[in-house]
Parts: sequence; structure tokens; C-alpha cells
Amino acid sequence: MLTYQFTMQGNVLIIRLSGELDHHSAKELKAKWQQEQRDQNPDHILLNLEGLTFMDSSGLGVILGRYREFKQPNHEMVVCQLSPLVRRLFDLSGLYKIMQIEKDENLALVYLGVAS
Amino acid sequence: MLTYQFTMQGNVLIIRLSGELDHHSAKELKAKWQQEQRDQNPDHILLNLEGLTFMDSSGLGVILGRYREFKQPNHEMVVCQLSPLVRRLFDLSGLYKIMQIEKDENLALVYLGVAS
Amino acid sequence: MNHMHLSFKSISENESFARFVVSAFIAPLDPTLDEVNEIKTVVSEAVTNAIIHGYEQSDQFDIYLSCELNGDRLRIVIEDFGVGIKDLDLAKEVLYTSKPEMERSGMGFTIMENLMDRLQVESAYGEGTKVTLEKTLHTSRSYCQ
Amino acid sequence: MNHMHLSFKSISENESFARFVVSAFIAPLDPTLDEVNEIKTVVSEAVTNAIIHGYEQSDQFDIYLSCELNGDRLRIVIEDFGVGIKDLDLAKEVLYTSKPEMERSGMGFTIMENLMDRLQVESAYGEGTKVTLEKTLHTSRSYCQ
Ligand SMILES: Nc1ncnc2c1ncn2[C@@H]1O[C@H](COP(=O)(O)OP(=O)(O)O)[C@@H](O)[C@H]1O
Ligand SMILES: Nc1ncnc2c1ncn2[C@@H]1O[C@H](COP(=O)(O)OP(=O)(O)O)[C@@H](O)[C@H]1O
Repeated sequence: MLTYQFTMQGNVLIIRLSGELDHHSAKELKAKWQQEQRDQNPDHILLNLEGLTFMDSSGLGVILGRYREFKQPNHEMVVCQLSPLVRRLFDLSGLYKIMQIEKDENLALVYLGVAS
Repeated sequence: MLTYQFTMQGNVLIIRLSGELDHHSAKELKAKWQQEQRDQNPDHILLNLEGLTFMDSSGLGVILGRYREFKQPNHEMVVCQLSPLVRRLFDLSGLYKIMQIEKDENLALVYLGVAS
Repeated sequence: MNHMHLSFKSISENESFARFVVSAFIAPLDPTLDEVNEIKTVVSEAVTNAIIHGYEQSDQFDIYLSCELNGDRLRIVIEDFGVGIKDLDLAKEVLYTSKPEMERSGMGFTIMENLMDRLQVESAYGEGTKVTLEKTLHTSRSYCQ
Repeated sequence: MNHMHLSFKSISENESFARFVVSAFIAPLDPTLDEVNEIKTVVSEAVTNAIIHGYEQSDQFDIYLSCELNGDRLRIVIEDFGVGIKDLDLAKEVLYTSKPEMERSGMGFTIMENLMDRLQVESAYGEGTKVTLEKTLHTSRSYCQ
């Protein structure tokens, strides 16, 4: 099971995921994420994976899908709190090179210029 | 997996079980219990089931087996910390009537005249 | 509707494996912890019987476990192709066991009957035993629907 | 030596079920958490592929999963009798996916190959796909023996 928490901090939509992100849960996440993005219209997105107990390549797919929809010169998307195994999946797929990865929410907010 | 802790308190051998007590783990418990009883030669036995996350009728069997070996006019065996489901298994089997059941270790020690 | 069929080696290590599989299978229904523990208990009873009685502790055979979920109605079938049961009425009696020397309590069938809505045992002497267990789960999910 | 054979309905709810079954099966070896997570990941990749690609999301079919433990050597076989793979070399390429519209990443086979010691894919177009995964577990138990 996957649970998600969406919060706006300034112009940043923070998305915190907990539980298992697989093909089954990715479908629902995609819909909720798109809805929230439309509703909040954020400048940046911060995705926090700290609570994930499982993630596979369906997770890579849904993250990359949102990244492609969102990324523009004035829109940044940052991902933080990758477990060693998730980090490995990001590496293998090359996502590690195209997306901004930070250790935790604070560093990610600093990167986005919204230090707390 | 089942783990056990054997402690002497006065003349009482306290046995604390944790984990899963089924047919697989009952075999090993029986051997360890008999060994400990020989080594410590207790007057009474206090069996604490608080840590059990699972128990089935193989657990009833190994407890009844030890009770039968041990019970004499001057030897008491008390069981405490039964979960509602384990309590139901004791009820169904009639063990609830023949064995002394107490809520917790303190009350069991009071019953045995070794109040702490 | 969901179903699964599982077979595994008749060794006592697989008693806990079988319990876990069934509890994982019903997890999406969000059953109460009490229900999960009751289901685990009856699965453990039937699988242990297949190992001890059905296959007389030989590890050369397989045990068959299947689960079917229809809404909140769960059916579990546990089957062995071992020695079978000669006298089924006797076998089902409370406290009856053919293996007292193994410290069996003779409570397996009684527990299965009490914790489930329905227990059905089919057995042919020399051919094997099939135990069918049924229960309607009173899960939070089924209440919400 | 231990083994198990499982079949279950091709629905996405059963992805987590399959992961859970395999992790319960290897639990007696006391594997590290990292190893368990790697195994869960590759099982999830292969089962998801069977659901999405093999059976094209129809819930009318079954997926077959078996596990064999020989000492600390684990073999997992995941099989479907779905559409099969026409060009296996292409399918195994990093980032190749036949379903980009479903936001597939094309990383499944690459992940299986990287997290396991060995990956073997057999497929016949129109008949189905069989994925065999092998790994030696460096468990505390096997070190102690
Ligand atoms: N799968 C089986 N194969 C053969 N005999 C069985 C099987 N299950 C149960 N029995 C018989 O039924 C008796 C009663 O079973 P049960 O109530 O579970 O008690 P127990 O397992 O403690 O003996 C067993 O002692 C055995 O003789
Ligand atoms: N079980 C299967 N049945 C049919 N085709 C498959 C199966 N598994 C994989 N494939 C094919 O191989 C391709 C690559 O698979 P994979 O690397 O797991 O990436 P993805 O699942 O993200 O597409 C799939 O897009 C699909 O065309």
C-alpha cells in the first residue's frame, strides 16, 4: 500500500510518499499527483521518498513521467531521501543524471532557494 | 521463530516465550525446557506467554506435556499473559480448567507464594 | 475475486511460510488482527496435520494450499496425498489424537471448526486428506462497501 | 532443500502478494534486509511484466511463480502464458519499452540482470514468457555453517 502527503511550502509542492510504490500503486499516484499539480500550480516540486519501503521500475516510470510533464526552465523538480537500492535504480536508468537529487528536504529547499 | 528466556526467581523457574510457537518450534522448546528443568530443579514453574505472536494446538501439546511431567502435590505450574485467542484455545481444550492461569507474572508469583 | 494455488515441501519450516502466505493473500481486504490470527491458526493446524499425520514426517512430499476470495468470503483448501484418515468421526472428536506419543493435543479439528464458519474434511484411507475451511471476513473494507 | 510453486490471478493487487511470498520463503535463511529488498524488486519486475505485457492487463489468467532453495542458492521462475516476446534482444535493451504510453521505464530486465547473479528469459511469440532468476544469498546462516 502507498500513502502520500501533499503540502505547499511557499511556491514548492512537497510530495511525501510512504509504503510501497509499484505498478499497482503508481496508477493512483499519477492521478492524485496530476490533480494536485493542477490545483496548486506550484513553481517547483520536491519529492521525498523517505517513507518508501519498496519501489521498483514502475516507480521510476511514474516519477520520470511527472518530471517530463513538469520540467521547464522556470520549473524545478527535486527528489530527496533515496534509499541505497532506490539510488541504484536511479543510477541504472540514468535518472540520476537528469534529475536533481538531494539528501533531504532541507538541502532540497536550499537548492530551490526556499531554505527553511 | 521462537525465542525463550529461562530465569530462576527463588524456587520458581520463569519461562518467557517470544515469537511463534508451532509444531516446528515446539520440538526445540520441549528439549530446552526439559534440560533447564533438570539443571535448575525448581519447585514451581511460571510460563509467561506475553511475547508470543502466534500459538496453535502444537503449543497446547507441548505445554500440557510439560505440565504432566511436572505436576505433583508440591509442584505448581502457572501460565500467565494469555492473548484472547490463546485463551480461547485453552478454553476449547479444557486446559483452562486443569491449569492455573494468572494475568501476569506478579499475580502468578503471589499465587505461588513468592510475591515480588 | 482473487485466487491462488500453492504447493510446498512437507517440512515443518513451511508451517510458518504457509501462515504468512495466507495472511498476505487476505491483506488487501484489510482484515482485523484478530481475524488474521484466527486464519493463521487454522492454516497452521491443517498444514501441521498434513506434515505429521498425512506424510508421517517424510520430507519427500508436497502439500497443496489454495485460497479463494469472493468479496469478503474466504475459502482455504489444504490437501495432502498421504495416508488418509480411516475413521473421520473419531478423528474429529475433541482431544482425539492418533499420536499422543508426539504430544499432539488432539485439538486441531476442534480449533478449525471453532474459528471458521465451516470445516469440511474429505479423506480416503491410503490416498490423502483434503480440508476445506470457509469464513466470511468482517473487514473494514467490506463494511465500507 | 526447499521449494514452492505458486499460481495466482494476473491482477496488480497480486504484485505485492508475490513479493511477500518470496520474502517469506527465504526468511528461514535469515537474509540481510538488502538482499530481501533486491529479491522483492526483481520479483516485482517480472510479475508486473507478466500482468502488463504478457496478459495485457486482462485479469482472466494466472501467473506461475516458483522458488527453489539449494543451500543458499535461490532460483526463482516466473512464467506467463501470454503474448510472448518477438524480439528478445530488443526487449532486454536498457530503456526499451513497448508501452511508453503506460509510462513504463524500460528498466525491468536491466534491473533483474543487475540485482541477480543470473537472468534467463525464454519466450515464444504467442505462447508466453518464462523468466529464471538466480542468486546466491550471503545470509548469516550460510556464513555460520
Ligand atoms: N492430514 C491428515 N492425514 C492423516 N490423518 C490425519 C490428518 N489430519 C488429521 N488426521 C488424524 O486426525 C486426528 C485428529 O487430528 P487433530 O484434531 O488435528 O489432532 P492432532 O493433530 O493433535 O492429533 C489425528 O491424530 C490424525 O489421526
Ligand atoms: N512477460 C512478458 N510478456 C511479453 N512481453 C514482455 C514480457 N516482459 C517483458 N516484455 C517486453 O519486454 C519489454 C522490456 O521489458 P522491461 O525491461 O521490463 O521494461 P518495461 O516493463 O518497463 O516495458 C517490454 O516493454 C515488453 O515489450
